[in-house]
Amino acid sequence: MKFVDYLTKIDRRIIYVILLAVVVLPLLFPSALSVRVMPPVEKLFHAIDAIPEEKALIIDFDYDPQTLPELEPMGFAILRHAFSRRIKVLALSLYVQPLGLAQNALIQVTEEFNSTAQTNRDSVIYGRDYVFLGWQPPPLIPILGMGESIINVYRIDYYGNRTDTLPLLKEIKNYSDIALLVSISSGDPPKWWVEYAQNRFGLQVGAGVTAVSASEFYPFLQTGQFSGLAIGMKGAAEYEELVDNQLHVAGRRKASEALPSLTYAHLVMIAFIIIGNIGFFIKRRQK
Amino acid sequence: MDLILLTAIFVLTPPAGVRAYDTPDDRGGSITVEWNLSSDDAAVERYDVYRSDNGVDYIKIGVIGKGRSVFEDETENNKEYMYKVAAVQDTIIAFSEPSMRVKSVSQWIDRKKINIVVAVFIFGGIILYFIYHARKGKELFIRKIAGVQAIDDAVGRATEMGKPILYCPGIGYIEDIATIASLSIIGEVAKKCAQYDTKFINPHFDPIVYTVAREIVKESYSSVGRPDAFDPDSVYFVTDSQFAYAAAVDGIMLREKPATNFLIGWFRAESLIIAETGASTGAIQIAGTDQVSQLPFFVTACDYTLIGEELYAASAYISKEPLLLGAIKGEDMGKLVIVSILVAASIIGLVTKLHILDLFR
Amino acid sequence: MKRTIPLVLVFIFGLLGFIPFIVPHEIVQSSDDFLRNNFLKILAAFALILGLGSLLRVHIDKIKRKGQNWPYSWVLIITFLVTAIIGLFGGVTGQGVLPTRIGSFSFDIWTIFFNIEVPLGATMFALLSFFMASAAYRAFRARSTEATLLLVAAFIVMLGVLPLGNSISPHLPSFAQWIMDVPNVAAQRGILFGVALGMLATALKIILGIERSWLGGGGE
Amino acid sequence: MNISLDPWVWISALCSLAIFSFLFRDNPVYKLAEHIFVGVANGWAVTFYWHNVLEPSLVDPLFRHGQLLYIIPCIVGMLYLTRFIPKVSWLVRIPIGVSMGYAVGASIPATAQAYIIKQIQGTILTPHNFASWNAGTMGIVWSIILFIGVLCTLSYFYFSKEHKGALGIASRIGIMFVMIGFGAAFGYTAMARVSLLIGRLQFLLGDWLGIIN
Repeated sequence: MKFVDYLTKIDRRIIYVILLAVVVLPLLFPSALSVRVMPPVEKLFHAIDAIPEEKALIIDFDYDPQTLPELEPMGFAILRHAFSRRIKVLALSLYVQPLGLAQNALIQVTEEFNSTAQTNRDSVIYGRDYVFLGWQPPPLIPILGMGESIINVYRIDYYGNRTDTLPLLKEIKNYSDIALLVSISSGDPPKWWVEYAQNRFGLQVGAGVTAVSASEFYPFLQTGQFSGLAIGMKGAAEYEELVDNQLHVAGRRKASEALPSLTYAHLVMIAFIIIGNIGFFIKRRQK
Repeated sequence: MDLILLTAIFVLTPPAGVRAYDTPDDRGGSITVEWNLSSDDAAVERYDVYRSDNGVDYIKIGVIGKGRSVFEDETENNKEYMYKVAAVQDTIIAFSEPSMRVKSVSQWIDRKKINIVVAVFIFGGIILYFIYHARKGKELFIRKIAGVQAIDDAVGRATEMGKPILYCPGIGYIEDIATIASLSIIGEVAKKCAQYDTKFINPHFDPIVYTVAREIVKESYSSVGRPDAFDPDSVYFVTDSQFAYAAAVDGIMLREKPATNFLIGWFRAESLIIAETGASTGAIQIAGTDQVSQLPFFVTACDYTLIGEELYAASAYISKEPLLLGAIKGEDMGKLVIVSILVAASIIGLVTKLHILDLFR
Repeated sequence: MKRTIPLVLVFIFGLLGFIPFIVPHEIVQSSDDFLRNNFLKILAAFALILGLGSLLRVHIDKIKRKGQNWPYSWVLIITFLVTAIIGLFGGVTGQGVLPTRIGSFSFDIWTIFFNIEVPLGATMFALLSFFMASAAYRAFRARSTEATLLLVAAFIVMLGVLPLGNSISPHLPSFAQWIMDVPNVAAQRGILFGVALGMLATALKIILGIERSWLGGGGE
Repeated sequence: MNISLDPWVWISALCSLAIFSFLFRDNPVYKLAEHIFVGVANGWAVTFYWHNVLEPSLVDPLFRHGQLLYIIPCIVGMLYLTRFIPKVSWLVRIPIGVSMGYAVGASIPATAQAYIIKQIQGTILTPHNFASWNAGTMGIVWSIILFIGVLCTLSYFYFSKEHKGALGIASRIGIMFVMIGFGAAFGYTAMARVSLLIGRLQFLLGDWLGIIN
């Protein structure tokens, strides 16, 4: 039974090389893969699309470097969606590390729009079309405080301007002027927005979460506490597909480009589990 | 204030029954205006809402699409207002009769939230009732958790084979409930190691948890009458970096070759690295955590896994600590209440036409 | 005295946190907002400094005691000081007092964050996919009926989630979505009820002074 | 293959490779990178402690505008720092008691509503919930499976009675539901971990080496 011994003794490094190859090759030779959009992401897209003109969208950027590849594409896609629909955006973070990634998303997407905008009207201007509120710890302060007044919580914004001087914050005063809040986060923030802001002020909440905590969030989608749910890199790719097809907004679709690699990696992972178990059962029957 | 031109309308009938009232259950600053749709609603483009402080000068404050008959106006508290609603079609405006005088007021109780406060008192009351009894020393029954038996068997196995036992408490801090539960299980395992003179290895991630664990293990050895057998180096602090800790624990597994690994406490992504190496050395592995995201790996990689609350119940069963027992019993009764609510509400929801769901807003 | 004052405070502020939920009155709501925006926010700022202080103290002690890997503690402290100075004096966008540009090479706080912290953090977790692959082969066994059910559900989700699943059969993604919508919600909700009751129990024990382990945290 | 000339992209790439070296074994380069990570992360955090929090909320109102009311939170906040003075370190319990008390007090109704009451509402068998699946008559079947699944999962985590008889059967079914839920979590976690690797490779092969577009 020499084959069985070989089967159960594959060296760790060989497994690493196989995984690396399976992920790198599709990146080198990209192939278009159609993305089928599932209901949870569709709900999120329509929730944002239905934002009336006089109300704003809050985006809570709460992803950090550790969850960047899954959630940053979502941030880009949702910003592209909002700006192309002329929806007013307030950006904030409940933690300090995600601030840098929120700034990166805002800079790049506004750059994409302003480089192609001809008139002042369809370019994206800070203070009029969007405001970056920054960070006010602990999380309970902004979550509850914005129910009464946004500028009382964020006296200055991320860049240090006084918020009572920004035109956008003269119209958007508190949650009654906010149609939807989307929390892009790797942990509990989406639940806090439901627990405190939705329970007390009726705020509508959408969530973009990492795949690790996906199954914990589904009960909140079923009860309607979440108005939509995008999960991991696949959810980001679905949202990119909707933004691309329905809004015809150009922009690099990082999540969609990764799907082929993701597919082959999953197949390899399943194969490893099966091989490992075959060896396990043969050895158990030998005993 | 420009005087609104009152033109007689023959074509459009104005909306009727305009009534305005203070929006209930709020901090004031809001008046709700309702009206019956104009009988020519199909022809109406929109409804304009007008407000006046003195009953003479009216200013337009809101625009509502046709087919809708409610508007919420932001107002100053304790100031009297009157409202009129006009049906509008192109240039034709049909004014309604003015509403009664009304002012917005702050309420002391939000009636929409009473069901939540009642729920807090019900569940809170049950839990406190059992904690109170537990602290008074009343005997509270908890079934023997299968995991506790698995712990005894695993220690026995290591003793027969004369190999050491590795106890990894995870990367939690002293305030994490899973870490506290793990500390009470460390005491139990240490007692058995003292009795059967089995080598006990306990690497730590957090300095505070380390100092508490050392006291517990030392006390376990002396409580079994073997204070001399306690080896102070068996409980030691490794590092406070997540992956370096995982690598260090893997090193111990490969060097010391323990027959049994306990992976009980608060874990994050590094749980995978530790459980994998343990499985590959062929050791019996007992895991336990309340981190739902790590449980799938423990279930497939370990021989027995204490899932979420089972970990709390196991530590309560072992330590017999009144606070823990009281909480577990209280939560059990809370689950019974939830089950009975679900059954009762479902029966009402299916059989009658009552809007039972509104009770659980 | 050392124990009663904190326990009385935790009870009073427990009530102050609970009451605004049920009492919408203007006086209660505006004083609740005032307490949060002007009092609790500043306490949190000092808590941050305490957290930072504890971190630096651990590493300074390690250097003094020449503990294990102490030279790396020097690296940590120096990197921290350099980054903090650039951030505090260079300003959030690099237009502060301290110049953050030499010729075309700019080193404002965001550029340092984006080009050092992001790659380090992102790669640390990218390692996990390698460990996941080797664990898949060496550790994930269908050793019991429960583990078998787990792996079967995992396979369906792993295939169903991807475009490949859709090409195998359009029913696969819908089946994977059904697994997430019905059985998964049932299991997560069952666990959630238990966790919620546990959170309620812990909260009540803390406010009513039954749970006192947090007091111990203060003493040296 | 146009390799990037931006020095920062090179620094970024070297940081990534330093962490990847952990794959072979824990080594000095990895330890160096990890400590730099903690140093930069805290340097970044301190920048915003000042610019976003301390300066606008405390220093500006208290010192520049002389609003003396802010002295009270300032004093209570400073009690946090007594943690490092052994003689009076019990004083740290005062600010902890205040902020933890408020947070715990606010969490009680929030937990009850979001995690108990609303979850009960979503599980009750009523025509409204049947329709919420918008799967036509199948909605009734899904609601019933969900209802049974919740009850059985709860019975598995019931500790006051031996798992025998009806309770035994219910808990067996319950653990089956839990395992399907864990299987779903496992599948998604596998996807999450691989996405992180793909993200890093998109940077190394794209922005750094310029091999991919």
